[in-house]
Amino acid sequence: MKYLHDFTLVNSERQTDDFVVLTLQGGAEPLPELQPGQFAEVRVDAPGAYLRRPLSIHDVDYDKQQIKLLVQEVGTGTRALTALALGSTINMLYPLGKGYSLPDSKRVLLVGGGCGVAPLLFLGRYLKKNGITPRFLIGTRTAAGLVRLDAYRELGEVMVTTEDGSAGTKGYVIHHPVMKTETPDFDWIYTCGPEAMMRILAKYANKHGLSCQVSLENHMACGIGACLCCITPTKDGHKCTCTDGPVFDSKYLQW
Amino acid sequence: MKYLHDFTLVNSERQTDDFVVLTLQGGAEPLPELQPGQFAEVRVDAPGAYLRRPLSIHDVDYDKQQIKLLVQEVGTGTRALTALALGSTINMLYPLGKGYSLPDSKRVLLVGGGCGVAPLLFLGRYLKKNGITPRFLIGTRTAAGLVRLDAYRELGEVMVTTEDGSAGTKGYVIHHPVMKTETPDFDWIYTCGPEAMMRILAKYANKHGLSCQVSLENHMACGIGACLCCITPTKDGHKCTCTDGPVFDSKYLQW
Amino acid sequence: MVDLKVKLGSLELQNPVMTASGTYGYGEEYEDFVDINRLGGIVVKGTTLHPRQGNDYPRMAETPMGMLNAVGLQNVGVDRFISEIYPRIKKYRTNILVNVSGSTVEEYVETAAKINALDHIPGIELNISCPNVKEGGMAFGTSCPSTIAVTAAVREVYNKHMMVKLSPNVTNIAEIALGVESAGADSVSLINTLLGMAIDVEQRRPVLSTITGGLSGAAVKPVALRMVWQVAQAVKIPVVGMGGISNAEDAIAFMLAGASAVQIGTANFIDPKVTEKVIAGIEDYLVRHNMTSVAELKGALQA
Amino acid sequence: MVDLKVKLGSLELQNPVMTASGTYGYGEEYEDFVDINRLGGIVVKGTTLHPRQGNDYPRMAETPMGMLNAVGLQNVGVDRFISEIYPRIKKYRTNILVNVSGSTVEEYVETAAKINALDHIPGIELNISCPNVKEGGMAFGTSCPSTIAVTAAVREVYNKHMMVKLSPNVTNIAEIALGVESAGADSVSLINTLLGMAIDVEQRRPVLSTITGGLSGAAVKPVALRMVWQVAQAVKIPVVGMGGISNAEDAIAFMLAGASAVQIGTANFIDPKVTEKVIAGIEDYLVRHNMTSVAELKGALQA
Ligand SMILES: Cc1cc2nc3c(=O)[nH]c(=O)nc-3n(C[C@H](O)[C@H](O)[C@H](O)COP(=O)(O)OP(=O)(O)OC[C@H]3O[C@@H](n4cnc5c(N)ncnc54)[C@H](O)[C@@H]3O)c2cc1C
Ligand SMILES: Cc1cc2nc3c(=O)[nH]c(=O)nc-3n(C[C@H](O)[C@H](O)[C@H](O)COP(=O)(O)OP(=O)(O)OC[C@H]3O[C@@H](n4cnc5c(N)ncnc54)[C@H](O)[C@@H]3O)c2cc1C
Ligand SMILES: Cc1cc2nc3c(=O)[nH]c(=O)nc-3n(C[C@H](O)[C@H](O)[C@H](O)COP(=O)(O)O)c2cc1C
Ligand SMILES: Cc1cc2nc3c(=O)[nH]c(=O)nc-3n(C[C@H](O)[C@H](O)[C@H](O)COP(=O)(O)O)c2cc1C
Ligand code: FES
Ligand code: FES
Repeated sequence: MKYLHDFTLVNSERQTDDFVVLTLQGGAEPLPELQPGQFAEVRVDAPGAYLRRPLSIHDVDYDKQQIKLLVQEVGTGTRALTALALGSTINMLYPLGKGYSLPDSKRVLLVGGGCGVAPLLFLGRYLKKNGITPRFLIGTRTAAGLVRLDAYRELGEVMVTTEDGSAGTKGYVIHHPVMKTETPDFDWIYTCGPEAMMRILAKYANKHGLSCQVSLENHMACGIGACLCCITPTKDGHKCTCTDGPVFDSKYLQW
Repeated sequence: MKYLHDFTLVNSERQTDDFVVLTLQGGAEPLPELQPGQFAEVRVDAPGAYLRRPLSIHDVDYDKQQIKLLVQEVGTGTRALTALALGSTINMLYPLGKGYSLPDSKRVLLVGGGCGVAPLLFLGRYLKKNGITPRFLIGTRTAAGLVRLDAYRELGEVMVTTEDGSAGTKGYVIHHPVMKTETPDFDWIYTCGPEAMMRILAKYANKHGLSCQVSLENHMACGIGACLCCITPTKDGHKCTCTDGPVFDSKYLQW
Repeated sequence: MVDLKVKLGSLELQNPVMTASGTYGYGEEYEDFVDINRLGGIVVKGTTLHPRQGNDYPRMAETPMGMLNAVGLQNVGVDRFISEIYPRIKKYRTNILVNVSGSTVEEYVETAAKINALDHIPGIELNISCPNVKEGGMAFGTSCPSTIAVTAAVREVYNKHMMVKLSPNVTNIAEIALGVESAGADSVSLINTLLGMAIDVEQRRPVLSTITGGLSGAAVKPVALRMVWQVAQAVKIPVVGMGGISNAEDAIAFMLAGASAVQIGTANFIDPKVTEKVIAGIEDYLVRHNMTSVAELKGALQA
Repeated sequence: MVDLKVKLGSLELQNPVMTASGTYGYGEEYEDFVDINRLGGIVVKGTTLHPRQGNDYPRMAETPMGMLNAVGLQNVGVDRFISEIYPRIKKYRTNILVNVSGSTVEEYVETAAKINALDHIPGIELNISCPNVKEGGMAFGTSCPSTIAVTAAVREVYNKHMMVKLSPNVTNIAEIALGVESAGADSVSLINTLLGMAIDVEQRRPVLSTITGGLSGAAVKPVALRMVWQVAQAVKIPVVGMGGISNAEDAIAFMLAGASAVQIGTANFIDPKVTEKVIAGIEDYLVRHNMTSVAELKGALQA
């Protein structure tokens, strides 16, 4: 069941130059159950943002009926969202898509880049609740781009790479020592981030016989499988990222 | 000289169900001299308000570098303006158009209806400064629609008509006793409001040999005489309301 | 009580609000938001004789108050529509129209003939105007003789309501409407998408895999309204208006311009409940204007 | 330093940013905001042989991210342009083009011939596509033979730069562009406004006195870009792109699609300084992308 609900912006916390965490308060009805990796189509009331904007569920507090979004400012819509005054109403169509599934191993690595770190917090929390300790590998350009590390650390180990070496290992995530051992000490990769990064991870997973779940960020219009705009080529032909994904097993994709 | 200036919204005071007074603070440069009846083209940053919105100068404080606008909420743009948070930036293209001119008599009547009362406050102040005591006749549907009467009363007598009789004389402005004497005790009419009202006043003025200056509210795109969208038929053919008006001598119009 | 019922030839609509092909899936996608049975009708995805994978990704670009799409008729083909989808959706107590497309006249005819056999499908919408399919759609919709040929050929095999959907990418849309009317169309619907383009200037590449795509949404409304007005003045068959309709006011404008009913497309993406709001808004308007039937709106423009 | 200079045949533009006819008056209206001498050029109001009062009020309707106009070529006529306006504006050190309109071929020819004599007017823009004039404009721009006839006839009497402005309200704009190229045009500019309509549903009346009017502004950009791309691929003469350009990114998109220069219209109403911002933005872009000349943008789309 999908919902169209008004939320109230109760907190808006800038993390970095371009990342902001929004805390959205639900209304009378309790929140539906949300899966990590699922997203919401968020209505933005600004000129130049005609369609809704897909944003991952970053964190959930069922008791308080709050959902958190981690928004990277990249254009009109995201900038309008982070500029909203507290108390503003935000309409969300949610929960959408298929999220990450539980692993058949306890040895997991969650790899995020850019705004792709957003769903990994909720995923980490979910794994932890299911008795699996998540380990995070987060890649950014510089140390200044690292977002909410403390929140991730509460759940498990956090490893970092930066392109300029200003924090953690210098380079991309694939250059981190954890990826360099001959036999990786993890069996599942969960990833969200730039497609180039995810493709490299998928290849890595293939090579080492690991499972790899990737979350795609295709451009969407409806978010509910009605328009067929967001497709990705899979072993079974074109599939909708918004309903068959956004999370796919990398082997299922034509990568 | 026309300017394109950013102002800061420093006060937003709701007067009635649909009227709000906005106080806009200018920046470093002093305000240019403004004529009563002149207007600004105000940029509205909201979906559904693509073009600027013309709004009359309602009041000016040169010392504080403040301009007041009296906004009636009638649609997307005006509603977006009155919903703005204090501190918001409002860009104005101003001062535009030809305003009201000084009378050749001290006996004047300023007649306003709807948002047409807006320029009459600034006009009243201007007349007063020039040694002429303005008298106001304001028509609304009900008493609840009367806006800022105190401010007008500071400048001169205020007469009122309401369609339902809930304040002042029952009926339209033309039904007020001041309009019913055989020889009116005023020589100039300044008016702004619904065209139907202004046409009746123009006819009345003609009949009694009075001067009548009307301010038109034609739909505008540019506000500076470039697009020729806002024309009104005059004795000299089509004239732009935004540059040849908005204030016209009623005799000049093809009414 | 106002009467919202509309008749389009043999079609009886409980209200004039339908959904536009390609934007509403098979209706099921919106079940969480809208009671499908309360719609005037739904036009399902463009359906072709053979399954189609459609175009490559990216297929979508946002534009000022609009969007471009390059879906390119991805669909399971008429046979799987009949065997898999039809059994699921025939339960809807509303008019389900199938939007039929093809690359050749024969494909249109064969597809229509198969749909003719479906009891719960009271009509088809012939899509002779899709700008996203190289081989056929576009060419059919913009040249009058071929439009007439398709319409006439399908008429031979299809004996329920045949709505023909017109392309706006033409010099004279009224002329084409007259053509399809003479070829046996029971109604015309318009507009399909305007051909447009978007460029990613940083990458110096077209945004869409197909370079050009179909523009829809609020931005196209003025053009759509003009065309509906022109066509409604030209033809005698009912006109179904669409293009950017986002609220009741927009829908009423199309009916005043001469449309008997409307379709809502892109606006569903922005507000999945928009159709119900439009129905309620039309009802309000009629009450406010002392009208007793939505039929009074049709062509009631004082021009 | 990047080179912003553009050559359109005999016209030398210091940068590719011009202003569109009917939106920039005679340039003077914007003097308080922009140094006119820094523009690539200005195209002044549509000018006809005889003075015209234009259409009745209302002439304007706002639409989603766009506007409809029904000005209808109000202008003082070519003689008063020459005697009153030309002496005032000839001081501008930029390319002043006169947009020429007419109801008959003869009117176009006579008007162009008179302008040919003006030293400080290096070119005309033949408006064969204005949708707001019943008698002629529209018919000319949408039918190829008449378009060619006007172009060829004006070519006979006009020996400076002759730009021909195309109507978007056609099935195949590239075909018309080829026609005017063969008839002697030095460049083509596009798009003029799309024919649209707006209705006041409360009053049940068209908003515009002329019922239909010309759509411009951001909303039309995807259609304009597509047409510029189609035309640029078809003709050899330079293409001047316009339609909804609101910022440097938009202008660059038109050049990537094949335009040598651009015109900005409606966006001037929203931001009278937009032209200067677009010029600065193009310069920034070229620097950022390690380009040395704006000419490198032309048609640099990786399609
Ligand atoms: C399932 C899903 C989950 C997402 N989760 C998050 C999240 O949790 N946090 C977050 O910050 N972002 C997330 N995104 C990306 C986010 O949707 C886009 O950044 C956003 O829509 C851009 O809107 P805008 O108006 O700010 O940018 P625009 O002005 O529209 O565009 C700016 C740039 O962003 C690109 N862009 C626009 N839309 C998308 C899109 N849907 N996907 C990718 N790039 C796009 C444009 O091509 C352009 O280059 C997610 C996307 C998807 C599909
Ligand atoms: C010179 C001038 C001075 C004005 N001064 C004031 C003022 O001081 N205070 C004030 O509240 N209003 C004033 N107006 C009217 C004001 O410009 C319009 O009410 C406003 O533009 C409507 O914008 P909107 O987006 O709220 O309405 P929209 O959603 O655009 O339209 C709502 C309704 O208002 C009508 N409308 C839209 N634009 C105009 C317009 N320019 N003139 C008249 N009706 C319009 C529409 O036709 C529609 O019926 C003035 C207009 C002019 C031309
Ligand atoms: C994503 C998308 C897919 C579409 N697919 C089809 C289609 O398969 N067949 C068709 O006739 N029209 C199709 N259309 C066009 C719509 O049915 C409609 O004619 C157009 O979008 C204008 O209406 P709107 O502005 O309300 O969306 C599609 C439109 C969109 C946005
Ligand atoms: C108010 C207005 C008046 C116009 N008058 C003319 C004209 O006289 N001649 C002409 O060729 N085009 C005219 N146009 C069309 C513009 O020059 C331009 O082609 C069109 O507006 C698209 O560009 P834009 O979206 O940047 O405005 C006019 C446009 C507007 C908005
Ligand atoms: S976004 Fe519409 S189908 Fe996925
Ligand atoms: S609004 Fe453009 S000329 Fe008056």
